[in-house]
Amino acid sequence: MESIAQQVIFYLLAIVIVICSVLTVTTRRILRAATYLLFVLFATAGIYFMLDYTFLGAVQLAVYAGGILVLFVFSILLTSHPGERTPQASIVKRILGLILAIAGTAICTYALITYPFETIPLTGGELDVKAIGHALIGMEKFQYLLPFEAISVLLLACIIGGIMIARKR
Amino acid sequence: METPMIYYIIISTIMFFAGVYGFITRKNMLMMLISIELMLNAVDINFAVFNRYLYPDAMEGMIFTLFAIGIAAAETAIAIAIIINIFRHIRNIDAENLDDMKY
Amino acid sequence: MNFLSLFVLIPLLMMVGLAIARSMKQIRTVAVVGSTLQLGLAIYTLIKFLMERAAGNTEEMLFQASTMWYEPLNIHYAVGVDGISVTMLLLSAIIVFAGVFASWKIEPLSKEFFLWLILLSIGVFGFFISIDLFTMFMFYEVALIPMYLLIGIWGSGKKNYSAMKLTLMLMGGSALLMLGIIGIYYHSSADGNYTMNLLEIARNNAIPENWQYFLFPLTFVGFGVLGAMFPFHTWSPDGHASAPTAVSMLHAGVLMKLGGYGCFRVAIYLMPFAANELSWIFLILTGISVVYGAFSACVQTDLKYINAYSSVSHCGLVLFAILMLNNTAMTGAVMQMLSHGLMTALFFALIGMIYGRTHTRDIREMGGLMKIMPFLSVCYVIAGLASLGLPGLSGFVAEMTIFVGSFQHSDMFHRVFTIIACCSIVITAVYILRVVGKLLYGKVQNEHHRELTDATWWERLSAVTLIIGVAGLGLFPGWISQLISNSLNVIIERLS
Amino acid sequence: MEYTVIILLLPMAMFLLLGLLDSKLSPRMAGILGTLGMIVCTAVAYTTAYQYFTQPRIDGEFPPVTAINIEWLRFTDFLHIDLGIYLDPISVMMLVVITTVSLMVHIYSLGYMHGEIGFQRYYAFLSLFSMSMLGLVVATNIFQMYIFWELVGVSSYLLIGFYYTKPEAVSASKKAFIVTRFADLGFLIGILILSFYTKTFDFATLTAAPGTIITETAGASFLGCSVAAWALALIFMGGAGKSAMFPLHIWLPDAMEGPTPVSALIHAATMVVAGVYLVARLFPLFCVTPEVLDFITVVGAVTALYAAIVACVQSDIKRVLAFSTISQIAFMMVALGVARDTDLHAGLGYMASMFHLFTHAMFKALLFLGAGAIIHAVHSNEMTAMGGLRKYMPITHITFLIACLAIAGIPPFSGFFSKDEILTAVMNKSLFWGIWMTVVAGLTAFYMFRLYYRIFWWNKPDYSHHTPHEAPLTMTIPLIILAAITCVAGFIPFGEFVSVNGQPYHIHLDPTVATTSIIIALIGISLATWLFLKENKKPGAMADSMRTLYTAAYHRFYIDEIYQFVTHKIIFALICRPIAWFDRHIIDGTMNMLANVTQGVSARIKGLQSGYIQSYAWIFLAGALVIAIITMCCF
Repeated sequence: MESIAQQVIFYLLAIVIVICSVLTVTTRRILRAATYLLFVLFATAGIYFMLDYTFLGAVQLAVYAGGILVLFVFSILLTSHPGERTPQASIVKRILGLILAIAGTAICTYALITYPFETIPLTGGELDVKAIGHALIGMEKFQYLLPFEAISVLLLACIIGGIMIARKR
Repeated sequence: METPMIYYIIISTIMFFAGVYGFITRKNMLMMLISIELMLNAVDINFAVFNRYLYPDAMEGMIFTLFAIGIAAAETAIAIAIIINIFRHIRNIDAENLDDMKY
Repeated sequence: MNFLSLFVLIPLLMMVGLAIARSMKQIRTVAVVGSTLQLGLAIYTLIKFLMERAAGNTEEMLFQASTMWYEPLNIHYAVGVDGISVTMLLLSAIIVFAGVFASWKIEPLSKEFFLWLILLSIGVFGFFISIDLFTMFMFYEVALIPMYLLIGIWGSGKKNYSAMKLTLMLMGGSALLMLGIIGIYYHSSADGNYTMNLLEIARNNAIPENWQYFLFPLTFVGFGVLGAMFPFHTWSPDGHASAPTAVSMLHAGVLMKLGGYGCFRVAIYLMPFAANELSWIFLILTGISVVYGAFSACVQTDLKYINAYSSVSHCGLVLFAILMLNNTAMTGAVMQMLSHGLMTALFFALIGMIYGRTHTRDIREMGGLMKIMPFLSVCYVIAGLASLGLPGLSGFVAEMTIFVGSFQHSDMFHRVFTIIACCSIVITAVYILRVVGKLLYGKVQNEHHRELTDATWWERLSAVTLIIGVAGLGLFPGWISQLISNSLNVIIERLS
Repeated sequence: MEYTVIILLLPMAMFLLLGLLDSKLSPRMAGILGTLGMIVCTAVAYTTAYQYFTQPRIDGEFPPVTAINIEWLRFTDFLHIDLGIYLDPISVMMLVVITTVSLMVHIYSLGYMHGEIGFQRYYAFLSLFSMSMLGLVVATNIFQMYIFWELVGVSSYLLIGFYYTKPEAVSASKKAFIVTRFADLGFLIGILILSFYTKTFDFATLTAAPGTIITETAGASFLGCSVAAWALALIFMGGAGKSAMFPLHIWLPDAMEGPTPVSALIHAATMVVAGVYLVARLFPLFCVTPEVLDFITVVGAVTALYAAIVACVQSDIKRVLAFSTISQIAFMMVALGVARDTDLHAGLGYMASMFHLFTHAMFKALLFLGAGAIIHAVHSNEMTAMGGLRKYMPITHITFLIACLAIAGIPPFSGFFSKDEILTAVMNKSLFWGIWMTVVAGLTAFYMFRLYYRIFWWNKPDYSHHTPHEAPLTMTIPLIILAAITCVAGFIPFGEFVSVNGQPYHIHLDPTVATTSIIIALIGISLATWLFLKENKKPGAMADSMRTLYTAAYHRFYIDEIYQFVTHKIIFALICRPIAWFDRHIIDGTMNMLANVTQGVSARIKGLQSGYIQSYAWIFLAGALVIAIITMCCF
């Protein structure tokens, strides 16, 4: 019963992701594209939840949906007029892109399907946030203090950089 | 039964190549950025899925995804700052117009 | 420390001195003192060398020293000299000395000019003292690169084009050379202890014959480009025509000799088998060079072009003689290097001085200069006579040694080519006398030229230094020929 | 006899001294210094000659002496250039000739060149020339000879071009040098071939065993002649160039652009006989290849006739003398060509040639110096500006007449004896050439007296603006001395000193030949007297009757034009220019094309680096996919 529900939810998410990703890149109104992206991000968060990575899902929602997308929307509003349609690339370019995308999808899918992944049955359920916390600030093997700090420095740099770039002269 | 892993991966593949398509065909830099986000997202899903299905006891994939999200946020912030700055200068954010330093 | 390293150290110190020099006077002082020291050092080396030899030291290279500077490829800073390098060092020192005086009034950026010129001389001196292939190659490059700037900035005429052409063609040559050197390195020893040291490679004698077939042309052509071998000589007319006086002097006088020196020090010395087998191909090319350059020079109207083509002819003779692979001809080749170096430097110096006054190098626009600037004209006549092989001046000695040596070759083919090369002495006379007749004799073509002055003291010094060299070599060739010939014995032994 | 080295070193020192100091010395000082140097040289040369010829004969010969020999440059174990002094009868004879004429010219020039710009330079060059010429004749080996051979060429070049502001002088000097250089090329190649087979440069060794070259080159032949013959023919080519043999004679008439004393010294008495001297020096070698000697005979005979004909119609007095010189040297060549070294009788030509060389040097120098005095007086070279000068210039007139009689072959002047020996030698060998040469001798008498009458008799032109006057003492004294020598030189028992094998040879006159030659000379002289004694229309009429021949001869049978055509139209236009063009356009073009192609290709592929990240991404991904497909297909 539960698994059927899961299946249904999965397919729903899958449909949302597929359709919205395609719409994101095909729509000519940039604000809509941002909106579709939002849906994709939400659905992705859903996928994380389904994989029992609830913390990850939460981060996804908070950072992406909450942070990045807002940035996008602001910048879109700053740089374009409402209702404006972005210019289309040339037809050749689009066809080439399409061919590449479809071929890529096909090849990757083929490769993935034919590859014998040895999946291990899911166990354990939800991942403990405490474990994640330990992993992030531990210094043992399989613990990530250094990358964590590096990222934090990076973020700091980005903040400074962002201010420097964006401030008015 | 659970959903087979391959389903997730196919979804992420489609998402990735949708991003590729967008990145190649759109002129607007913001749209390119959005496409990049799509691709990143697809990759993130893959990390998580592989972690979950192939090495359920470890959590490298997830941690990596976590970092990726963080970096994506930083990258986007900077990128948007640059884009807006460009917009201020040339009132336009089409990638093709940025050729002052070409050759 | 080995005193040979001073040849590199003195110019380095000069560069430091130049860098801190403030006024023109200081720059000149540094340049003159440095080049004089250098000349003194070269003479000292020569004397010391002769004394060592007289004392019975029969080592192939004297005053050797070696320091590792790149272990993975076994590259050493290895120095040593034999009779040939000693004479070459002396030649370079004389020409640098004369060149400094010839560029007494260089404008603009005189400091930078001297800096580059001295860097060039580092390359030249370093090349002649090195016995490590890679170090040699490095110095070779050090000598080439400054040419680009020296011509490009201080040149005249189509200087950008010429500088580019010269640098690119010579770089093309060095690319072949690099390949050759790497090839030699990886066959330098049979047991895997690869070495860059010339003497060791020669001692190991491990380059397989099929590889020699491949590496000999690479190295020979690589050096041949610098030695203006037909058909890779076209950088020479343009390059020389655009270069400033001192650079032309140094380039034609010394740098082109690097080609000839390298040809036998690397190509022939290390790969005697291929040298014997393949020499005929290059003999044809160089034989063509000799006659072809001379014929081309006959119809040129630009003084520097005439001299550049005559250099093609004379340097062709150097390579030609080297390829005869016998002691006399090769001695002649080295003497021709010396002789051509001195007299062509003299030519370029004089042309530069004349050009500096008349602002034209077209012989049709000048005439009767003998009346106006007798000193320069007389020097020019002397240079011309040296070039066409007047006995008592250096050209005769060198050419005759080459011809006699080449004609002693047992092969008919070589002798026939010698006769063809001999014809160049007539053609040389034609173009030299044509220039002398038009430029110096006859009526004054341009009335404005009447107000021009004769040489200044520094120009006189520069010219006289070179003339002394030319006449000295021409009048007393015996000892220097002996010195060279003894050093060549080693190479000749390997060839047979 | 080591002191003979002074003969070389002194002029050398003078050259350096005068050349380096140049205008720092006063002209007078320079002239006196140079002359003094030459006087000492002459004295030493005479002493040498005296000492050499008074030494006891060994086996009837005067033994050659190598007074000094220093190795200068070593080529191989057996080939080396030595510088030294080799004394044998002919070189000692040459020393005397050269120093005498040179001294005369030195003295004469004091007057002739007085006040010229570059007087010091002139003396420096004269010293250089004397040094080189003396070095040439005393050479111990063929390479030393070549060295000094080149040096005399250069001094000749410098002296012809002494008036360097005159375009004619410049081009004449250039021509002289290049033509002789071309001949020297033959000489050089000849030396190379010779030394390759005989392994020596040394005259003594070469001539001691002249057969070596034949044995060494056995079987080697080229175009049907043996290599030995080729080598010697090439060496003769060098001699022919210096001695102005047809067809390499073209430089000599033009060389008259130089100062007249120079013409007397270099282009009449000394340098131009170097070729004869060379053949004489290597005579034993030439004897082993008689075909070369026959060739020399033919060349000499043709040249003699050619030059004599041309000399008959020239109007420039120096040109007449120049062609007369060519003709006379050709006499010497013919004499050498008909000589053989089998016995004294067969070798008469050798002696005759040397004898004629000796006498000719004296009277031809006299003629030139006389001509110089005349030119000095009337300021022109052209006959039209002269006439009736006998009253104005008595000394010149008498000496000139003596020289003319000598060259025409009238006894008892020296030319008669030497020329007579030559004719006898030629007659002995071949009647045809004998008659040929006798005719030339007649022509000689004719043109010389044409010259004489035109200068000293004929009709006086208008001298009103400038009356000719006798030359100063410095010029007339040499004339008198040379005239005196010319008068008595014929009685020197020359055969006692110089003969083909060193044995003394008693000169005796062949009555038939002597009579014939005197008669034919007298015919020539009378013809000239009839035509040119007084101004008349006969010469013009004769010229008109043979218009074609006259014009052709006046233009020297267009040999110069042919040369001009060959050098300019063929060598310059068809070889040099195409080569220069080829170099600039094909060779250099190829290099430039390589550069342009590189540039073009990079300009094209520059488009790939569009800077559009989208294209990059597309290419990158497409490439990745292709690689993926390939990988999948393969594995």
